Amino acid sequence: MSSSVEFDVEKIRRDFPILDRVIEGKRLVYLDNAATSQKPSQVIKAITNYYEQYNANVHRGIHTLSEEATVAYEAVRETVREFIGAEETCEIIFTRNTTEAINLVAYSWGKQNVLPGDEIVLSPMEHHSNLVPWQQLAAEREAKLVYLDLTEDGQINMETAAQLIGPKTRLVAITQMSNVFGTINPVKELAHLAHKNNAIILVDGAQGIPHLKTSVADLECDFYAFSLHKMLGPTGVGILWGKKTLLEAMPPFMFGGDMISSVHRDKTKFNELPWKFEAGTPNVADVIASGVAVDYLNNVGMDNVRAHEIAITRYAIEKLSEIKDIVIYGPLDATKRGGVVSFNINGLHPHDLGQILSDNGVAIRAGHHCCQPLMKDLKVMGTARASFYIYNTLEEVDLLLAALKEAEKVMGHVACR
Amino acid sequence: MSSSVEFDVEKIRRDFPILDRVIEGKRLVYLDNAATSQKPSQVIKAITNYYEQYNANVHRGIHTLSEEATVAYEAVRETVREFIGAEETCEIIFTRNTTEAINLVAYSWGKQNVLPGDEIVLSPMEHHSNLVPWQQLAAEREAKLVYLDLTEDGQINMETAAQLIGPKTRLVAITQMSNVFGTINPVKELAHLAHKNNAIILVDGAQGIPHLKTSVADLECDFYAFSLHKMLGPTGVGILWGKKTLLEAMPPFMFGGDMISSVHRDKTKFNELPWKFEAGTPNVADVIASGVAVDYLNNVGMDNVRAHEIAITRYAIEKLSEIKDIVIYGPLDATKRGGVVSFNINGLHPHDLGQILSDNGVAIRAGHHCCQPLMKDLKVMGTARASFYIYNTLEEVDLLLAALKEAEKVMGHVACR
Amino acid sequence: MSLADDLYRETILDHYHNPRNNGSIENASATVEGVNPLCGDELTLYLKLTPTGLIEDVKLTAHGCSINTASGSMMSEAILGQSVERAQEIIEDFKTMMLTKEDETVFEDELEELEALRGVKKYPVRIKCALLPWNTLLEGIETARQAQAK
Amino acid sequence: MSLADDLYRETILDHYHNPRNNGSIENASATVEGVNPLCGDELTLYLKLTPTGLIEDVKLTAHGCSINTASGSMMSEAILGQSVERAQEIIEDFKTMMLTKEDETVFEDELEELEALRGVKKYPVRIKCALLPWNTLLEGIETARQAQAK
Ligand SMILES: Cc1ncc(COP(=O)(O)O)c(C=O)c1O
Ligand SMILES: Cc1ncc(COP(=O)(O)O)c(C=O)c1O
Repeated sequence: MSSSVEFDVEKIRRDFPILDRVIEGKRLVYLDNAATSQKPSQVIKAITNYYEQYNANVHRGIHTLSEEATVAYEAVRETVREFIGAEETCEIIFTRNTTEAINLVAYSWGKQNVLPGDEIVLSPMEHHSNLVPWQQLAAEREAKLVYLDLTEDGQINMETAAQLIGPKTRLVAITQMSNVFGTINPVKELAHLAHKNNAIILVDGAQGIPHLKTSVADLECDFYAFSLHKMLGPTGVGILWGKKTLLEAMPPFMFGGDMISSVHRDKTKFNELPWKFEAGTPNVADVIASGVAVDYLNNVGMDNVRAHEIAITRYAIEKLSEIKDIVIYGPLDATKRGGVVSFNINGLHPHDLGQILSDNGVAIRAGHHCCQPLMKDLKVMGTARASFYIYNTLEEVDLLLAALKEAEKVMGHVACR
Repeated sequence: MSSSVEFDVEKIRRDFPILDRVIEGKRLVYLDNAATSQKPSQVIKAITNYYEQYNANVHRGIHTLSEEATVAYEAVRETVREFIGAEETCEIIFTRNTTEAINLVAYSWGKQNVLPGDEIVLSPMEHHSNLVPWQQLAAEREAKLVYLDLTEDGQINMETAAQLIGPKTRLVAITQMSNVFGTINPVKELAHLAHKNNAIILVDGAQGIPHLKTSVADLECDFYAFSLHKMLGPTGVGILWGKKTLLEAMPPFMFGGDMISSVHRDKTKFNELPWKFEAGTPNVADVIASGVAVDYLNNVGMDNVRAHEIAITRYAIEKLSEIKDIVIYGPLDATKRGGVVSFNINGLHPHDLGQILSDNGVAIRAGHHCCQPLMKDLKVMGTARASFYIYNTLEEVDLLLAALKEAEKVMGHVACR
Repeated sequence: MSLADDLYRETILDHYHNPRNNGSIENASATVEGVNPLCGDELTLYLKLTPTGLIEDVKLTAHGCSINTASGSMMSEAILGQSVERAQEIIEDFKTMMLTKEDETVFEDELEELEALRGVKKYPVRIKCALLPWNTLLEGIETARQAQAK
Repeated sequence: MSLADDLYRETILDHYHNPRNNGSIENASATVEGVNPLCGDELTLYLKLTPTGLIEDVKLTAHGCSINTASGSMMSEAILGQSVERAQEIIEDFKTMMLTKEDETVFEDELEELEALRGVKKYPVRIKCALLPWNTLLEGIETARQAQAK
């Protein structure tokens, strides 16, 4: 699966039409990849090609277009299975996004398995999508949320984790990589702690899979959720992977066409995996294009992706550190984290920073990054966040730095009131 | 909203690149529109343009791309609101498809409002998507499903309906137009019956809205669900419309990013309508393209769409009736139904028909059309179904007929064993 | 040769129009129902085994398409009188033929007819139609054996 | 003039760096919190009314961006000493300016400064930043009145 092709960022950039976009007279510098990535023309063309050549509803059609669409749609399951190192194709379930994948587990597995007094263990760096569903489930089930501790530089304190994950734990829900700190979490060790206590572990791979070579078998997790739009794919497609035995024991989540085996007026027999969890007409075009996105990453090679991101993150942290009054969050060692760099410059509100950077063509994110509890822990309203992907260059980091200087000038950089 | 432009089917056809597709040496005749419609190049280009020019995550981004994407995404709500004659933009909720829209109501409204002993009234012609969610809800809540009666030609028996909808009724769930019979149901009268009994009415508009000028205010319904992929839009977008007062009183369905107002470790305040019901990164590209699909229909004019479909349906029924041993389901008067014609030719299994038609370039659907209980009522395993849309021509009906003749020849048409 | 000819070649049509072993068995060792979830086609299979494990009788009631009906009809001929072990081998071979891309299955003389169904592979959706009787038979054998074991 | 200049024109920066009526009120008629769900920015508004319905005092504690802070600061100056009715008119005018595409709002001399915020309209996402203090004030007036009515 990994590729021997050399990594050539300029060649990659040519595949991304949006990188030619000019904003306020300046070429776009897109550093908001943790929110969503851009798409190569291969992926865009897959969508066009689908609608121009073989658009049809899948599964039940007997005509040529429907057969072609069904084959192409179902083939993506196998592509994804291989990419994430899962055992069986039927363990790959298409959802809208990571959020829906996690909600599916919370509704279906959660309602069957979480009882009063049980504990659900989270980290304080979870995205709202891997926090609010558990909070609601806990409230409904009279279960308890337990938060792990973090170290100063935004890593999970594994010593206290060994105490916090205990016999009452039913589920550990953890992000593979933080979308604020960039921290890469020790998922496998957490899986061991969970399994030792007869609990299961769900991994939020939304930030992990786009950037790290990932195998669910190696992680030893039980559920894995992610979104294609963060890894070169279109909006509207997420994946839930789960161990077959778990998925088979779970009741369906949504009900309707395609997820049934036979329907009577008063009762229904449900379909087998994976269709049991896919109700109604799926997002056919985007699922097919998602397969092309995975192919693209396979061609680049995930080892190359990671190496490039380490290089660019290291350079960015080094350069940012030179700014007066800057606070950079998360581990500073680029090999311990992904290409997401959150920071605050004292006296400059992230919103203002984000705006002025945008006026200079530089797109970063500013705010709470859907991690409000973490922001409260950090005692900030939000942070500025630059995040990198395969098409970003060191030169773009320089442009970020130049734009930050400009922002300081515009705002008349003064110490925080 | 309606247009004075004349209806020119040849001009319309030029907008649909897939209609040039050649199958087994013959030009595609696409008559599976009730499953999903084809897409005009305007819609396809809207997707390409989004990914090439301004792809970004919506709502929380402060940079130019994110602002552009957010404005374009939110503007579609207003386009849809106007198209369906709803009062408020915040009543328009984006889902994946009709199925998810109905499940949202079943989970969120249903769990709060359906109690043991309550009755949910359905028609026997409901699609699995507007049947299985209620069946499951009824089972969970110890409520009862009540089926309306149908007349011989597949219309709702309104006399018995007035008895079946009564004081125990909590909800009437009804399709605006049958995807098997083509029957257009008397939604407004059913709404009156429901409201008289303090029940509410949910309308499955999946087949209605693509073909009939529709106003939810005129229908006097409480919820309305539909899919964009059946009305020139991309796969992956559905709409739930609901009355604001109902939606406001309902708990959220899925939890995560975007649907929150503020999150604390142990509790969450939810966002206002419509975002309360949209968790995680939405299907931005396809929602934007959906707006273009609605614009396209507005340009054609829904009155023109309807007139064209009546003409083509009338012609099709007339021609099909000439076939020996054919059974055509549903009302035969083309003004009482939409452009969906289900039939069986005695001795020819619909699967075989569908296959041989496909080999002749003609795409129809064969099977139970996600209406298994109805098939049982009709005492058939399935039907063949031809369904029309704005780009279909009378000549294509002739090609359908020719292909049916061919099928009879291949199969050695014999009376049913 | 058009695809239609290919798929509906004479053998299939013959079995479709005159399905062998059509009907039911009163005192069957096993009666199982099969359903194709994609199209709703149903099928009931009756199986009678001898105490020594020979397939003494098999009958099918199907309301299926030509592929489904013909496949069931040919199957019934192929397994009637065989031992359960041999029937399982035939099922295995048939499934291999239908599910392997470039299969090299060769059926011996008296099973040759089954090869007529290879053409169905060009139509992925209909492979399920062809497999339905066979999967139902597998279940039937299982059920009959469990009944015998009691 | 660059967009940055436009948005952060001097008036806004002046109010951002030296927000007027910053702080809290001990015996406020109403204390309300406002939050911008999109970015998490928070703001506390303290309001003191006279029995006759004049705005005797107003104070804000904000941890917001420049737009948010400046908007609150200007607002506090605009409404201090006014009757509740007059304050509501001003809120109405301000919201019209911010939410109408081609608005024709004209503020009289002593409120002229508010027009500095019109530039924010070019940045749709940030309109919420500018409106937060005003919406919070509306809530504050409501709360204070209900308290007085008791
Ligand atoms: C009447 C009716 N309701 C619901 C649906 C389900 O729509 P979707 O599959 O887009 O959720 C369909 C289409 O398949 C339909 O025809
Ligand atoms: C760590 C993490 N989890 C979950 C999500 C939610 O992903 P989505 O919005 O695609 O559901 C995100 C992205 O926003 C994320 O960064």
